[in-house]
Amino acid sequence: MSTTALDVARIQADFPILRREVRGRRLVYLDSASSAQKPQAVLDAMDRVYRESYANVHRGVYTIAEEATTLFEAARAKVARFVGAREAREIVFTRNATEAINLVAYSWARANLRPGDAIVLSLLEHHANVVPWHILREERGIEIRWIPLTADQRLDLSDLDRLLDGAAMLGVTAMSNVTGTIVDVARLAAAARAAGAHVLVDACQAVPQMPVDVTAWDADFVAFSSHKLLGPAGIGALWARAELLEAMPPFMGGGEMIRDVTTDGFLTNDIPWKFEAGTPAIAEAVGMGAAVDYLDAIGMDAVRAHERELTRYALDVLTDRFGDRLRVFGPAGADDRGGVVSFLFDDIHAHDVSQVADEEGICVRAGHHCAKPLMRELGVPATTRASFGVYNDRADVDALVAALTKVEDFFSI
Amino acid sequence: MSTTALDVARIQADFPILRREVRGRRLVYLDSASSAQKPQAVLDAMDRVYRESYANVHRGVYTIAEEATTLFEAARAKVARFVGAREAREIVFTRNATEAINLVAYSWARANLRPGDAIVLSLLEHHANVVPWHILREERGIEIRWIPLTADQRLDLSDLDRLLDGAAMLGVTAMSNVTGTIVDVARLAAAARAAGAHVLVDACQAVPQMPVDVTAWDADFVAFSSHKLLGPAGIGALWARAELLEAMPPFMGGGEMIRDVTTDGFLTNDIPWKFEAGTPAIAEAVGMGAAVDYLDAIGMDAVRAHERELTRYALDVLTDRFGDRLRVFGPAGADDRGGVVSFLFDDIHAHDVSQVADEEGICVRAGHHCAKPLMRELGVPATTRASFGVYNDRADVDALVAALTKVEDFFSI
Amino acid sequence: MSGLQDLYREIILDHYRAPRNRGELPVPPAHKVEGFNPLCGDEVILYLEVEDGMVVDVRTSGQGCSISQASTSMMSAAIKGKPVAEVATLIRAFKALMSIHESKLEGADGSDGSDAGGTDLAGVRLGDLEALQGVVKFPVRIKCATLAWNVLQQGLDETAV
Amino acid sequence: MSGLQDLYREIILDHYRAPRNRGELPVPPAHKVEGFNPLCGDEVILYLEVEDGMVVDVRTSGQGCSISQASTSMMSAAIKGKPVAEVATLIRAFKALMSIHESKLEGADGSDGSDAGGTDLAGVRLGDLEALQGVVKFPVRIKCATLAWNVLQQGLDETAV
Ligand SMILES: Cc1ncc(COP(=O)(O)O)c(C=O)c1O
Ligand SMILES: Cc1ncc(COP(=O)(O)O)c(C=O)c1O
Repeated sequence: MSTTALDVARIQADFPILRREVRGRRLVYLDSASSAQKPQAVLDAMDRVYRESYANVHRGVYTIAEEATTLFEAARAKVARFVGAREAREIVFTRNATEAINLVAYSWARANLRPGDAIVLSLLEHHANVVPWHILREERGIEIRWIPLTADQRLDLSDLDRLLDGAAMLGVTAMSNVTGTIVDVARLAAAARAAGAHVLVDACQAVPQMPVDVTAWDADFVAFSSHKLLGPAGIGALWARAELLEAMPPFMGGGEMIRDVTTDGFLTNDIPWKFEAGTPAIAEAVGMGAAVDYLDAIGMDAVRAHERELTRYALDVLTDRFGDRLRVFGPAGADDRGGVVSFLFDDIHAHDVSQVADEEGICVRAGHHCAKPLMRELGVPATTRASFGVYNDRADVDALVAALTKVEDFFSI
Repeated sequence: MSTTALDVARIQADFPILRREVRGRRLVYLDSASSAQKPQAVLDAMDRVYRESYANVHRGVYTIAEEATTLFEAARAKVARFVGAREAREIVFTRNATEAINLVAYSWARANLRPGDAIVLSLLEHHANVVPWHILREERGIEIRWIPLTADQRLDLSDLDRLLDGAAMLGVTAMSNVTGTIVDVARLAAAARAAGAHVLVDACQAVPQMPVDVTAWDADFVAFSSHKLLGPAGIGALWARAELLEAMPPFMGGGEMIRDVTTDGFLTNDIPWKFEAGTPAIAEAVGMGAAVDYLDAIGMDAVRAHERELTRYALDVLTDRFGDRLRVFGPAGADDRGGVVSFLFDDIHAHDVSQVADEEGICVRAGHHCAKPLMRELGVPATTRASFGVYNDRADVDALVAALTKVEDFFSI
Repeated sequence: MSGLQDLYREIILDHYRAPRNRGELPVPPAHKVEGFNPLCGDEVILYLEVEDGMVVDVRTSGQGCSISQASTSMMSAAIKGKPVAEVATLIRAFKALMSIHESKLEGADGSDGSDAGGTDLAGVRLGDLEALQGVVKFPVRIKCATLAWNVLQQGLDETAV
Repeated sequence: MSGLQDLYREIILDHYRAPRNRGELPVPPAHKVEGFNPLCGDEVILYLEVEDGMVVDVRTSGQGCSISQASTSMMSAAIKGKPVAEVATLIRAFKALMSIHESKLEGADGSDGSDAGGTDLAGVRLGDLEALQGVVKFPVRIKCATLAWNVLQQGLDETAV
């Protein structure tokens, strides 16, 4: 059934939830951009921690504490390697990408930005890379400048130099979770650096879908989540250059992040622990490590090829079948977009599309996808979104097309 | 073997890790105050989410997203009921108790405290309830006042009125993780209220060990972690009165915590979601819910009785066997302390005690227990700490005594 | 598709396709109030003209799914020309219709804010609105159905001040 | 207890029970430097008297476990009266002894900060210090063994300025 770069049938067998049925139909999961399903290897890795080696980390000298610590730090090293970090200590574990970006806003930005300083964001950004800056703007009086979009929702860089002029930071997504637009991060980072601005990349969608090398990007901060990466929710990461992390003030205070505490003050621990206050998500870190191992074994080039082929197939069949009645957002070619297809279907609201699709066992997202500035730009309150993971194949896209036919029938009665 | 209030043998069978051996010896886990082990029911609840109903929450209209959301919010309701909250929306899920306290520091305190305002803390506090206030002090110039200790490490309240005079907040642990001291929270909260101060309770150790009723305490904020409560790490909770949460500004920005976002600003969502930016720890919340179900089934009165009996037994046999060579910190009677026994053993450093104990399969903590101000007060750099969970019995205490005999032999050669 | 037929009753699709009372009213004398569903972006805008304790006129705008738009339309038809006191009862009755399942979704045990439980609403006639009852089987959609009513409540609270 | 005998060699216990060079030195001329193990609270304080590129005298204080205190004592004995350049080599050699396992614990792949790998340390004689080699089998304790050496490094860096 699949003619993509991956042996999808074999991969599907690794994901227990795909054996589930919804109302007698097989589950067709097309919402990986929201959160991905987990392979058995990830569930086993976490289960093993709890059954064999669970203890708090960095604290005990006894055997299982040492095992837990070793597993936890080995996971950090795996994640570091997976995104091309130079050193494991450049990876700070957070709850999710959102916290990673807030960490930058609370620690680096509050220490470095003054009233009137400008931050450049794009209109593609997810709320995670918008609201922390709104909060900072209200608190500090910084300015937010917006990179506009072209008609097919790429970044319109014609005015980039002016936007970056005097800016303190550029915050940009590497791939839109709504339109799938892939952003040329290295080019933008170079322009920002030339203008003297720091660079924050929201790589939440990019890391699961394509090879990412933070060092080659030459960014300052890169945020991503485990749960979109076939790993558990509850853990994510901020990558940042070691010198930057070392210079930044701490964010949250508590155990683990200190070297010493008295009644008069405290000294911070070394990075990355300086930013990891309290007991971390231990099994989840190990699960995230297992997830990048799983993706490494497939190979991120193959994952990217798979996403591209499936997206091209989806764009083709949707247009063939529905023509103008289905309006897809984002770049027309699959080369410039990740495995995300957002669309309007006739004048049927996304909620209604998704509800009827669910009746067929198909999981698609309906809503603003946490990107309301972008939705306003698109002039729509909501879209329906299908997004693809390594476990999806052409049969899944065909199932979506069949479901959309039913949606059409249902609402034209 | 056990003569405590619980059927410990049956409980032990619920904890897979207790079947593990370390170097041929059964695992004797005496570090629950650092992090507790997890029963099968908790592991199953999380596994079921991943195998049957995993999806992002609050976002999709499809079946598994609805199931995930229902499970997630049902877990919130369970946790709320477990600690006596009036409404589920008074529970904000955080990563851990540390983040819960930092949330209060970043949101409530930064909105309400002015330079010169005073916060009253006790010398029993864990770093989680010290360092956030040091950070705020450096940033805002607030004052920190310390409640001193009696010779047996209870709070010395003789000067309480003066300490609370004009104070904006009282931050106090309900139970020390080092000395086991149980604090009369209701009494302190009443005094603080009378003085016009808000009340933050660090209930990280209390919630797993005794019945807690936040409404009866009449506090403003109560922080605790799942991982000490037989639940997974990666999730914790802040309870706060609904009116307070509603009045507080948001902490982290991102998806989920908004009602609307434009390029010019944002509106916050209702509580508790206003404080839950980004994808939460979904399976972990469900696991925390399963953990409180497990404890509910045992009954927290029985848990407390068990902790008290085991602590009394431990205090008795340790004194009987080692006399003055072993110095236990904290109140002498088991009625005034939770299941935590911290001690010095001869002049043998805690690390060395714990290392030799590990050889016997015994897990005890050695170190400052993230309470360095208290350690300075005790005049020691580190203690050895044994702490008890529902799965411990007298045989475990006896094993510790036997191990300490070996420690003695080893270091007196 | 029996579940779906339950959700999308004919009368709901009718209100969705031909919404009643669409439009605007001059402000003042009308009062304008708007609300969002934070999870999906649906938006309801109400123009309420309240005079002498009567909702003398109402217009609606905004955008959203069939359920939120049908609920808005049905609500507007149900309250137009009604005394404010009667509208308040209607709001409570409608929310009671939705509440068991809403509070289930919220994870609360029915005690979270809704005061409908303790009030005798047996006599209230919901008429067409009862068609929305099928929504309770789809917990995520309850917020679509209640959005307009929350906005209405807010509008009445504001005009009462 | 074979693992334990490996960790707690007789010479280590001897240095622990009878630490060499305990005490203080007047500051100045001596330089005082201290360090903590953030995880367990162990503390090492060094007084270093450096003159003409020689560590002419050293005293130690602080508190900690047998490994950290023995390592401190053995280090003090090993560096006293040695040229700073030789001490620097000794630090690198000692850290190399500890490094494979330390970086394993840290989760890095051996490339994290330690520059010992690339340097030829074959000729360096560690003497008694080699007794600490057993520590590498107990990764958590490596920080106990290296604490004094990190403090020493910091002290030499500061006196060199
Ligand atoms: C009394 C007390 N407060 C706070 C904490 C911090 O808990 P967590 O690490 O789960 O944030 C702990 C646990 O170490 C504790 O014992
Ligand atoms: C582009 C992008 N950025 C940030 C986020 C936020 O991720 P999380 O919810 O894991 O913090 C998401 C996911 O929703 C996303 O797609």
